[in-house]
Amino acid sequence: MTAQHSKYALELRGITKRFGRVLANDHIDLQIKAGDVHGIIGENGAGKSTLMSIIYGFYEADSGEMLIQGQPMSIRNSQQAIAAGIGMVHQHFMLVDNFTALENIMLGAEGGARLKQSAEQARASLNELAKTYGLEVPLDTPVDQLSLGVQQRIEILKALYRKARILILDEPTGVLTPQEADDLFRILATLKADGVTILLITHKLREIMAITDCVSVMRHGKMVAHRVTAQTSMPELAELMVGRKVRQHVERKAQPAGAALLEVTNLSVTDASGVRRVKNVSFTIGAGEIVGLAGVSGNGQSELLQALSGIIRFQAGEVRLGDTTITPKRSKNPAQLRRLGLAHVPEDRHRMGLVLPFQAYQSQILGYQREARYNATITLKDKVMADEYAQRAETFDIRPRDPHLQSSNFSGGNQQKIVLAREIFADPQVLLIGQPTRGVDIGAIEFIHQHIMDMRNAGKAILLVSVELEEIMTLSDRIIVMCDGMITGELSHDEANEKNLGLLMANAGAKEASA
Amino acid sequence: MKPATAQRWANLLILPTLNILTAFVVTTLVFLAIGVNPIDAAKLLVKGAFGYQNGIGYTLYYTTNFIFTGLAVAIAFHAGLFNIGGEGQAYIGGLGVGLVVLAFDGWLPAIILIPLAILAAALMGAAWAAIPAYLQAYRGSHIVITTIMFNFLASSLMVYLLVNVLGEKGQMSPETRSFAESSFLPTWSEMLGWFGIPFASSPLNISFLFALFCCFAVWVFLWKTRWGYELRTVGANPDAAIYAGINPKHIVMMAMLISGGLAGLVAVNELLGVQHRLLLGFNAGYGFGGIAVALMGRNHPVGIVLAALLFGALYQGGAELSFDMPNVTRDLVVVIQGLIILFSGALESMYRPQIQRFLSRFVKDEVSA
Amino acid sequence: FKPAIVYDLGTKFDKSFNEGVSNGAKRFTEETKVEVQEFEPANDSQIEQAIRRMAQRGSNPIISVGFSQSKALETVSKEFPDTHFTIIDSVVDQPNVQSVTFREEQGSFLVGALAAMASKTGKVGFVGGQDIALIRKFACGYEQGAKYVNKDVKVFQNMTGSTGAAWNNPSKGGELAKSQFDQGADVVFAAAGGTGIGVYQAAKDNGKLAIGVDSNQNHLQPGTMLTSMVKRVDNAAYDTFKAQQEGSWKAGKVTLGLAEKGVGWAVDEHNEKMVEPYKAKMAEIEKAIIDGTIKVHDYMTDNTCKM
Amino acid sequence: MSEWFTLLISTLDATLRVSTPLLFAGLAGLYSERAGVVDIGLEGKMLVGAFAAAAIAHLTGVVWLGLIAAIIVSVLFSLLHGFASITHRGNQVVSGVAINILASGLTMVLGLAWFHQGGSTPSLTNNERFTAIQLPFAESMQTVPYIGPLYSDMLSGHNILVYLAFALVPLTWWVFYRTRFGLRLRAVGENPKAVDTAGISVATLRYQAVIIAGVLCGFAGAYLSTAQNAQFIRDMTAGQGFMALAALIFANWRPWPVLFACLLFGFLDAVAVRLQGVSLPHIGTVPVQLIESLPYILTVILLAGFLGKSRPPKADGIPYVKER
Ligand SMILES: Nc1ncnc2c1ncn2[C@@H]1O[C@H](COP(=O)(O)OP(=O)(O)OP(=O)(O)O)[C@@H](O)[C@H]1O
Ligand SMILES: Nc1ncnc2c1ncn2[C@@H]1O[C@H](COP(=O)(O)OP(=O)(O)OP(=O)(O)O)[C@@H](O)[C@H]1O
Ligand SMILES: [Mg+2]
Ligand SMILES: [Mg+2]
Repeated sequence: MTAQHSKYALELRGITKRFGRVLANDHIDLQIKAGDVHGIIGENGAGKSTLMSIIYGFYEADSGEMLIQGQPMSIRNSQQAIAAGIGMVHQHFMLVDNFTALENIMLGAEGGARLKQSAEQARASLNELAKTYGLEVPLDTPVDQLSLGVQQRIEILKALYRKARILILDEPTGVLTPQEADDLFRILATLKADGVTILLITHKLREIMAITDCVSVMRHGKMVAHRVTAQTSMPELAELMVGRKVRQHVERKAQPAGAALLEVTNLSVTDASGVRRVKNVSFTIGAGEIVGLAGVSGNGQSELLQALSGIIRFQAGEVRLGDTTITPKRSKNPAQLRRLGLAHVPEDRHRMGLVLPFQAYQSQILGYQREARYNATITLKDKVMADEYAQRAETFDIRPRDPHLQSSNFSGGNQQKIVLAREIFADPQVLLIGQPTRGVDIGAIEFIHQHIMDMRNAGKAILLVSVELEEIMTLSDRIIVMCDGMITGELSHDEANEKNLGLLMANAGAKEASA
Repeated sequence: MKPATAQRWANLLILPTLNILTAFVVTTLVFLAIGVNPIDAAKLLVKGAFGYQNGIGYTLYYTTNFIFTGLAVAIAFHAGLFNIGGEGQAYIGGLGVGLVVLAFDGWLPAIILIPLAILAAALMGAAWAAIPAYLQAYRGSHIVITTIMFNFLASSLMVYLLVNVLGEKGQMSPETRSFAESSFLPTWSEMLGWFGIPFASSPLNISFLFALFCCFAVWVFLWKTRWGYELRTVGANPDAAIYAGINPKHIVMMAMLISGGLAGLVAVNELLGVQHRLLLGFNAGYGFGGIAVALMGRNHPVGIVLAALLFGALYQGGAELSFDMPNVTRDLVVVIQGLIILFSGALESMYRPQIQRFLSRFVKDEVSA
Repeated sequence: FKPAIVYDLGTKFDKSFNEGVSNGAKRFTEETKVEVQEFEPANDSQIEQAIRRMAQRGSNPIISVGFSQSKALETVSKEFPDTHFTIIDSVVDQPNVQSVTFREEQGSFLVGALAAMASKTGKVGFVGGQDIALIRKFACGYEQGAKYVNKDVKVFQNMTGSTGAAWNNPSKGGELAKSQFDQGADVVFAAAGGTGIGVYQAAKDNGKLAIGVDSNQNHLQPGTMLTSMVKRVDNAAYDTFKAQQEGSWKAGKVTLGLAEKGVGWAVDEHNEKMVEPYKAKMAEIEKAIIDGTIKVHDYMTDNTCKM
Repeated sequence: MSEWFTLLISTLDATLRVSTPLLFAGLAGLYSERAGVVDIGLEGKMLVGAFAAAAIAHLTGVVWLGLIAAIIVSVLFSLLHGFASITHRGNQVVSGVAINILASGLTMVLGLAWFHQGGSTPSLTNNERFTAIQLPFAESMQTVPYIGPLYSDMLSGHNILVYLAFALVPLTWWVFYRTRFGLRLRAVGENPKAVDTAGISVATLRYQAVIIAGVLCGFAGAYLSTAQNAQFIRDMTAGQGFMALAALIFANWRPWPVLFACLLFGFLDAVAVRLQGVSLPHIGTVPVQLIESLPYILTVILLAGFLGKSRPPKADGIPYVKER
């Protein structure tokens, strides 16, 4: 029996966690063998991060128990987790922007009360770690000046510096180029060789198959399956994730691109801090065409999208929308652009797409609140708005239907549907779509993809920005790739594949040029 | 009952009530600390505030001021702004009234003079709010601080003007000459008199009705018009506003101008209605009182009317109290004010967890979409 | 016979004006065992309310303290023609109102003269509270007095501020006094309510002389208080009640100057020695003012201070 | 030696006196806000501190006990602020407003009930106050031209609290940038979540910060009522708490600049006092109201960003919420 126990680095029994009315984790049981790389997959919102945060003591479980190296442990805060040898790289990095890498790593593990000495010690042991695992980072640079890849290494160093024997990584590759991801996996391999137990959360089945020993699947807060990686397959995992067979791709009938509806020439965007985010980008989108914009997040796609939708101004170049020409001098704000037939599904629905405290039918007119059909002389026509919403909720199967429910109380997928419905019903000529399926589970994804495809078939020009290569490759007629603010290449639907996209995303070979 | 509705009622009724109760409990302790029997005090207070016509008149007259400043704070709040400048805006609103009336009361008839004066009050109040608003919107300086500064500036300016420019010569106190009758607002007793209903003379005048009208107007504006929609959008989520093509800068200006205008209207009640001259410190305490009122009233006109009524009663009843209880002074009302701001403002959700737990017993989980 | 007082804005214990009145009332109560109803209003509109309440409760006479009450009293006195009102520091022209005003300029003239005499540096200072006409009246009289004794005396004048807070800002008062000392002044007259406390403190800390105001403040900093410009509001209050009691109360305008002993300079055990050498000269000046050979200009007649 | 020089000396001398309470309060705000807790309750905490100091100093006759009382009471109010804004994640500005109003009311009510002097406390004798102390050689230095007066008239002859206030600046800098506590304090004001995941309690850190703020406000209050003055008087802080806040913002939330901001405002005040009634060439006499508003006007101009962009701590004023 004791032998039995000690072979698990970590064991969870009946872990339950609810957030208000959300049951994020529902009696989770989990056993992680020491020295394994253990994968955890699940739709967005399935409860993965929550579970990890509980293991790491960031959240406290409502009930359930946890054993580490066979010993029952009650972990109430991260301090205790760290002491128990658990380290975590969070989905969203936990770094103080204006601190240096060194300060960030030391924070909470300074040693003495005086910084000077502890800093020296830290520096020494970090160089040590850097050598053994190939984790070089510039220790004295403020982290906000470092790439996401480097920031992630800092997070890993944070964990190792605290002598973590169990390392949790929450969607680590989400922000990395395929090449950076490979480096990461190499590092993980060395850690594994050192006997570190690794918990890897990811959406990418390919990664699961590549480096995990075992894999567990979560769905809507429950742990639904455990598999030994060697004995399972991607289709099976996908099925387990969604709970039914997944139709791989949406119908796409061949259709020649029509007249150019959106024409971008030498567009450049400089942000507030004077950094050039977009560097003379040019492309066109024709009627009935979906152009995918691929790239690792943070390489200018967001800025491009915002510039095109009038949220931020661009400093150089010009945009032709239908027969209107927009230049830095004759710029247009989002309202004007909407009137010109441009609609925009923003990347982050919580930040931009919705007003969470508003009722659903009110969020439904966001951006169109001045349209005649909603307005009497002074007052808004609530009735009209509500009815219209009800009808859209029908067509887009937004659940629950209640137009008066607070936007915040809809699930991620449904919130996304609300936004999408709004922009599609506006019947634009040009549609800009950012991350249409982020935080949406596969059922909804299919649905959303179908609607985007319908728009294309209806002869609209669509720009699709997404970090999900899958998505881009399924939907796009053409794919342009951005890296460091520049377009590094363009591929047709047929020639595109993970490999060559990855290379373009990393702008491999062209590094000097861009520098 | 749907969880959402249960939640709404909890927020709308249960929480505020508990908060106020807490404030009053602590007040009772203060009473005991200075050796006053709370029960007697409460009795006197209520009687003084509502016991007789003259008392009611005063209560509602104070209420009027608090409605104006409360609305001012609330409308800014919905735009995500914290206007601490009501005090100064009311003061400068008074300047507007003063200038107009002193200039025209010689020859303009009431029909024209009074609306003109009211307009001036609103405009000047708005103007005084405009500068902090501009600095917030276009220069990114923190409106809380700037409005505080502008309160200080307003009172300096007013004193300078009253002492050196507008003040009546040979007059002891720095105040202007009395306004002409044509600028007087009809008092409650006069108005009821027209219908043959007798009412004790008191400062209560028609601006109370005007204040109630403003409440209605504000309600329509915020929740029924596109401007209100845009204003609340900016308050709830500035990024979404920009995405929607709403310019937050413009909204900040709009919200603060309206806010300042409302605060300025205090001068209508005070100067046109009661004092009939421009004098120092007629605005004292109403600006900050407005914060308490808005918080207590959940930034909703109806709540604001109720909260304002409570504060009016406290002011009037408090005065009565100090009449009969020597060691109760006006400062006690200040303390109560502070406690209310503390418990229904800063500590508004102190009881939320308990309420949550209580509700969850009755309300079942919402099934995920 | 129920005497009552409605105090000026600001507290009853302002160590000067209101306090003077309440002292008068105390004295009256001690002698006659008649309780006096008192009220401290919080804002302008409470004043009218308070006076009315007093009248309704049958108080008579009612003293309303301070110029800020004239307006209110005007209204209320009309409503209660049978009640006697006495207003201090302002004039209300009603058949049932007695208006008591003081010749502060004369009192200030006296202490100004004394200051000039006591000054070794030939520089004296004045610290006012809130910058309003009344306080400029003090300043103006003070300056005239100083100039009368010593033509080329230098008189520094500072006002603490422009809002009501200027009556309660001892720190600022102290700083103002110190700055005047730095510029060579060695006697300073404070007509600044609570702010004065800071002035007297500063004088003590720097070994200079200070002059109190309204009621006799010599005891506040014995040794460095040269004197106080007393304004006998206590008498005014006391006399009003007494008169009413004896049925000799009369409406109309009462102006209390030096002649009427309404204003003056305080000599008591605390400053006896200090002022000994100047007593004669002071008496002379007093006489001259009373018989009109010295005309003291009243700032408030034309809002200018011409010598 | 020129009259101007002596005038300058006396002005600077006054500057030190006037800046001291601003400095205490400004540093208080610095600790609080760098930890992410906005503190516009400085005014109120100073006020209760001043009241407690004067009251206890009078009752016990020992000024140091007064100081301790001031610190305790002011810290209690800080804890109230913490309770509202840290434990219950309330609106920090509102809590600050409440504290200011409460302070002004309570000091009056209790003052009246206890001392029956219209809210003031009885005035203190010199041995119940902090009085001037002479620095070594102050006498002998006198004669040395320029440096002499500078040392003995300006630097020397202040009370102990003045020197303490100025000593606190380098100390604060050292704490912020050279100690573990400082590192964590700065972190929690920028990104509390990072601090939390690093295994440090956000609440504890923030409470520590507001408590320090309370202590410093206690000093500020005690200075007002037992050093600069000799008794408590209603609302005697007269807006200095807000002035300190302005100084803090002006200083962009950094220790040394806070010192300079406070000195600047103090200097303006001191100059204002001396400029009053003085008729300047061409301009004539400047109205007192204008002079006394000068610091506020300047602050507004500074806030308007005409002197660089202000960069508050990222998490300043934002309650730390772990679970939505
Ligand atoms: N702090 C929180 N407060 C309230 N609800 C939360 C919180 N964090 C997560 N949730 C909810 O808990 C559920 C699980 O969220 P969680 O982040 O664990 O999902 P996930 O599997 O990590 O999704 P993703 O793949 O997008 O990271 C979701 O319904 C989410 O809305
Ligand atoms: N911030 C929140 N406040 C209140 N309820 C929330 C919040 N976030 C999520 N929920 C609720 O939690 C449930 C799960 O949310 P989540 O976004 O994880 O859904 P999901 O599992 O992603 O489903 P979907 O497939 O629609 O995205 C939803 O029913 C939603 O009502
Ligand atoms: Mg997650
Ligand atoms: Mg989801």
